[in-house]
Amino acid sequence: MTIQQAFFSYFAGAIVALSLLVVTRKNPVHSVLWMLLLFVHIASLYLFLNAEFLAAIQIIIYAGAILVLFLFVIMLLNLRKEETEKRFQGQWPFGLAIGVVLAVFVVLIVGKIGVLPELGQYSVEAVKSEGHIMTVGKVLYTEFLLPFEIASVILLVAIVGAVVLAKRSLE
Amino acid sequence: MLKYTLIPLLPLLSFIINILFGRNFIKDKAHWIAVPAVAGSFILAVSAFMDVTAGNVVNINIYDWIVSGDFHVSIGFLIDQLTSIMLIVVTSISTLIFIYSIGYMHGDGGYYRFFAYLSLFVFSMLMLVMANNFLLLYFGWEAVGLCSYFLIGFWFHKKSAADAGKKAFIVNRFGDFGFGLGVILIFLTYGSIDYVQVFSNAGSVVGQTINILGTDYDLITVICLLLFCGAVGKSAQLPLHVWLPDAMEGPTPVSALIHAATMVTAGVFMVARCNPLFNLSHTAMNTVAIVGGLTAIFAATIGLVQNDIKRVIAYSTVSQLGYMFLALGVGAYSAGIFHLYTHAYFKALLFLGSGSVIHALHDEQNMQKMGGLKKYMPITYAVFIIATLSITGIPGLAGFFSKDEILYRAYLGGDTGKFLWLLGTVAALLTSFYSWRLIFLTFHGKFRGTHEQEHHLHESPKVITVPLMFLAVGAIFAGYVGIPPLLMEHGDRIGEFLAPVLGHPHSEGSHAEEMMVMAGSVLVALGGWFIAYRMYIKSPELPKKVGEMFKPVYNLLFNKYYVDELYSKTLVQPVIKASDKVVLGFIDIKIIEGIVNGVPALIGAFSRKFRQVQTGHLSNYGLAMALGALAIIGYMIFMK
Amino acid sequence: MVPLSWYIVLSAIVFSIGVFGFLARRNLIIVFMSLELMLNSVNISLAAFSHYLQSMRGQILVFFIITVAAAEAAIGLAILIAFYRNNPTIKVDEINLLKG
Amino acid sequence: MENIILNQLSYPILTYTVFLPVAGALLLLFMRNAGLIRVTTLLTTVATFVISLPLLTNFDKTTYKMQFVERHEWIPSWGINYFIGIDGISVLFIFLTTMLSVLSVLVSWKAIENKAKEFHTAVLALEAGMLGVFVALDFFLFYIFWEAMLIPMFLLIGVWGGPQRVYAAIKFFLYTLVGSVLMLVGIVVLYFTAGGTLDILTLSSLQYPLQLQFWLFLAFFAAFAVKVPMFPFHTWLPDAHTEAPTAGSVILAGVLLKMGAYGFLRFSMPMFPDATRMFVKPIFILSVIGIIYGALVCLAQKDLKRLIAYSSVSHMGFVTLGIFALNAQGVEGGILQMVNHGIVTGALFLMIGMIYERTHTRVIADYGGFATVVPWYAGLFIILTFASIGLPGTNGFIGEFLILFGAFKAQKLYGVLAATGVILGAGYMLWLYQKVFWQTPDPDYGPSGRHPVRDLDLREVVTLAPLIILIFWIGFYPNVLLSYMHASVEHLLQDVNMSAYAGKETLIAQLKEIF
Repeated sequence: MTIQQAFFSYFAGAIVALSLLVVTRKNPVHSVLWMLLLFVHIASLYLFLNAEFLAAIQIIIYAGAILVLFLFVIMLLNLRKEETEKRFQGQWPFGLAIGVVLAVFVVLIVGKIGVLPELGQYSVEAVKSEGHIMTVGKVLYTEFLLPFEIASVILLVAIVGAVVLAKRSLE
Repeated sequence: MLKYTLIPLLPLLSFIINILFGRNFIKDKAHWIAVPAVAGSFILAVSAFMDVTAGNVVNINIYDWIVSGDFHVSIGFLIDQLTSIMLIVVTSISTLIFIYSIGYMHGDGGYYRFFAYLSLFVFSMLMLVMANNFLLLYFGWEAVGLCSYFLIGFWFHKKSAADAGKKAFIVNRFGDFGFGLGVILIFLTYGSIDYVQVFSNAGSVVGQTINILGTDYDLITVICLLLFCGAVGKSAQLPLHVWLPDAMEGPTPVSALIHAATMVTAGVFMVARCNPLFNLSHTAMNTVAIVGGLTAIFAATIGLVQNDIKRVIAYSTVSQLGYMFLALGVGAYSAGIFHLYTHAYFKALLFLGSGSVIHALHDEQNMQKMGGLKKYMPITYAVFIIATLSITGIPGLAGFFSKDEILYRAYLGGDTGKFLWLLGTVAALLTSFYSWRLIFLTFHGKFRGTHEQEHHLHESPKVITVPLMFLAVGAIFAGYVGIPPLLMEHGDRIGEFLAPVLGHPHSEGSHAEEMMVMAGSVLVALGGWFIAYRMYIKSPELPKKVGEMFKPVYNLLFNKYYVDELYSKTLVQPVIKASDKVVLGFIDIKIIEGIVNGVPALIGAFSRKFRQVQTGHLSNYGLAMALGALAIIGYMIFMK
Repeated sequence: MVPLSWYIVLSAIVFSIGVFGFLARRNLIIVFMSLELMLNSVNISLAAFSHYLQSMRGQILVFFIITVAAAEAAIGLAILIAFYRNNPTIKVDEINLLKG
Repeated sequence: MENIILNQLSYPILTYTVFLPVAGALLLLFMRNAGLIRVTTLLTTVATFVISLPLLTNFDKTTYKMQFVERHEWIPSWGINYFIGIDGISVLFIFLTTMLSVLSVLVSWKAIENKAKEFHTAVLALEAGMLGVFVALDFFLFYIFWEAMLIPMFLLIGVWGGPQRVYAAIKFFLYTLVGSVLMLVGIVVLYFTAGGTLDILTLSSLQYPLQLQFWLFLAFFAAFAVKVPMFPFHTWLPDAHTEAPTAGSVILAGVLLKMGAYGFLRFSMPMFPDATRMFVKPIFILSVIGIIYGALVCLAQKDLKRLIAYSSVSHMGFVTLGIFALNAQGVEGGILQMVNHGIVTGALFLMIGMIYERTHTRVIADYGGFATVVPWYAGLFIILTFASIGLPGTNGFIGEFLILFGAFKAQKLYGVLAATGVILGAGYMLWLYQKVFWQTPDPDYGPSGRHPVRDLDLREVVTLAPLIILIFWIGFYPNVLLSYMHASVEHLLQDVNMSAYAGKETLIAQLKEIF
């Protein structure tokens, strides 16, 4: 086992463990905190994949924005009595079964992967020579300009929608 | 041409003017339009008659009425000997009755309406007799039925009048149903419905058959019987006679004009008109004769015991119409038409006379509440006597000649003929009896009504009695156009006149036979008078005793053989019940609506169950989705 | 080198955990978080593919997924609040407004 | 195309006729004042009527070809054209539609207080839809009009109807829709069979295998039989008629019911002649059942409008009987009877609407003696009664006689059975007349009573007068209408009676093949 594999094994194990913690904790605040840790680990994994910018985004947006939103909502709703009640629904065994089967299925699919497509032009060296942000930016603003703009519109809509929905009344 | 067109058109104009403006403008001056119109028709009819006697038979088409494929029919007139006689009868009696109505209907709220309907009737009747094809005949046929409906129901606020009008129309529809099919069948057989073409080709289809429900029947017989259906309805023969007595709910002039003199004889006219067809079918002829004979005696027996003065006359009419059919059935067409013609006068006279009586008694029609009227109403009494003498067949009066002719022709008609002659003679006896009974009950003895009524008894005004006198003249002298050869050589002028259309009677008998028949009919006429005299003048308590003695028979006759009840129980009620309970209540509401509403209800019920799959729980949906995804992935992995 | 399949197996496992959480938890907020978890697992595999195929597209897709995730979280939580205001519960099995 | 005559006139008359009501309806959208809306609608319908008159006067009666044809490409990639024209069968219905539309606006003058604008818009839209159905010569266009027509009618019943209006409207809509969806399937099949054309004339000139004809006939039958309505698909009719406002009933009876029979004539018979001949017997049976059944149900009715509605079932039974007699008299009688029924039943509904405005009851037993209360009304009603019965001299007679003639010629037994319907017809109509108009009136309705009922006013007489005149005109001179049909009907019958599978034996053999 190379050092890389060892590191990967650590992160992978941590990610799985943290995921389990996230979905099993009774107190949602705990879940959020475990999730924060989880996101940090995932960001590290991105670094493994030479995607530094992605890692940064992962931390900033997920950990910084989304999770904080969750935290806000939890506090806003002030769900004290939730902690005393059952955390799983009646159908949780089914959920478990489906999760396990799904994992097995995906692993089976991985076993079936045969030929990979041709390699692209963005080898590790190419990205390193230009810088990751530069590379991403070039692709995003040329090839994916239209989806990028649409994404911005989606965000706008989401902002408006969120405001409208969360306001007490429209008048 | 215009002249002939004007004959029916004048009454039509009178109708249109009266019905449109009568209510608001003309009101009680309606007769100023109607009487001149119909009198004008009469004059034109006389002139048309002259033309025909001069040998000008008219057959004109005015315009194409219906054209469709090979079917083609015009509105057109045929004025031949038969038509011209009918024209005279219709217009002359109409004119008299119109004048009579001025007095009789005076002060009635629907005065203008009455004259409008009467005018329409005259128009329709004229169209009926003047038609030159079967469809136009059918037009007139239905139109007179319509007028009859209006006029029977003239006093529509009375339920009985309203019912009677409706009954008359619907019963007639049964007959017209056959008539209409007959017309269609004639076209399909001969390719035309013009009289001239049909009659000239009549013989070309002898021996052809028509298949009805798997059985073959003689084509001409079927055609004739279908046509005769119409005649049975319109002329109130068995078994469709039920409407005519009820039709007496209408004003008396209507009874006289429509239900005695003209409309009800349309059937006789039609059969006579179709004689080239009927001559070809022995079966049809026998049917006509037997139906006629049976009706004659059947109606006469009912007439024996009725108490309503108009109903007695009505049954008498049915009976006399039976005579006419009897004549037609034995092939004596001209005798039938001759009787039609004389009957029109004396029967109209009887009705108008009874109208005069009813008028005097303020709408009392029950003879049991009359009596002794001869000293109050001498003119009415006199004309009644004349009419009765005429109808019973006393020699010298109109009825004698025509009735005698019929009985004689029947007598010559072989075995069936003898039987029919017997029926006719018995009916003559009964006729004589009930006619005299009517006279005795009404005019003789003591007045049996209220003092109030007695106080107001008076002879009717001139406008009523003058037409009566004219008709009385007709009732006496109308017969002299048909004096039997036995009494006068070439005396049967009407028979000879009609011969081009109706042909000559087939059989000739000896003078002795003719004498015997004649003597027989005179004898029964006197016999009837004698019995009636014994029962109602000599010993007025006798009728009651006889009635007691033959209670069941009396009840049977008094209730008109329960025919109305029979129809009501077996036909009318079941149809109405069935349509309410079975057709509407069961088939429509239960079955069809059940299916129509049931299918959606079923779908709805299923959906109500099925929608519970939608639990509303997010995780259930998620579960279903995940399972679906698994299934797809599983398929991709294991099946590919 | 870490083989590509390792990443994918990791991604699969995390995704399955997400699915389990989504299907099993009662708390609506945690259900949302399970959703985020699933998205993240997908992101892992996308980034991995991008790396191994030397293509940028996978990463671009991750960007968009993050964008959509943010929007989804914002809207979803707003709905949650709006709903909670009318019907004070966020337990999934107590919410069945769409019941047929 | 050899079987069309391009528009003889200098302007597109059919387009004008069909779309003028649409223009009027659009105009209404800018108005607020109810009186102005009424006047505009009336003017629009009158103008449409006037514009449609040259169709009658310039009509070439000697040819069966489509006349006044307009033809423009519409969606060329699917072979769809804007293709309209009329022949001797449809020209009368154009006339009937434009005339009845005017009258139905007149009769709604006072009756519709609520949502007048929407009501009149619906009436105009309905008129356009109906006219479109009769002129369309492209299936796509036809189907659009066919369905578009349903919507305003649905609204008329559902919004301005009686107490049960929603039920009646939905029933009407679903019933018709189920039928027309099957027809749509038929049209699609035809489209692909004929190789991508929706041109009705082209489709009519092709020959289809018998098996296909059989199924397509059934598919079209579903749509048309519901519309006619033939027994046993008639139960939407009484509800729709009873609940609809007067104008709705008039148009429903006068025009909408004609669409089914028109469909048989325009599509089923020329396109599927062999199937048509196969189905003569079943349709005869259904027609006769319809005639007698409708009449019997009438005898048991307690509601004025329901009675007239069921009498429509009976009368339309005559129409289908005549059409499927497949001879000149039957078909011409059938078409004439459709026009007659439109006139007479339309007028009856008009009159019932008028009296309902006064008494607010439709229960027959509530009436009685009205001949004294409203004599003019009673006088006009009796004309309609006898026209409905089919008395000679009225238009009803001509139609019924020709139909019975045709039916008798084709199949004696059914002719005879159908004729019994004539007796029953007299029964229920006279019964109705007696109950409503004869005997003694309720003093409440008299001039000094609590609810005095006034006689017809000028507007109402004007509304009825054209129909009454037509009744007698057609009754005494039916050739005025019959002459339009001769050429077209003759050509149609040629189509039906001459085809690939002529001969009974072959038909029976083919029939066995199908099952």
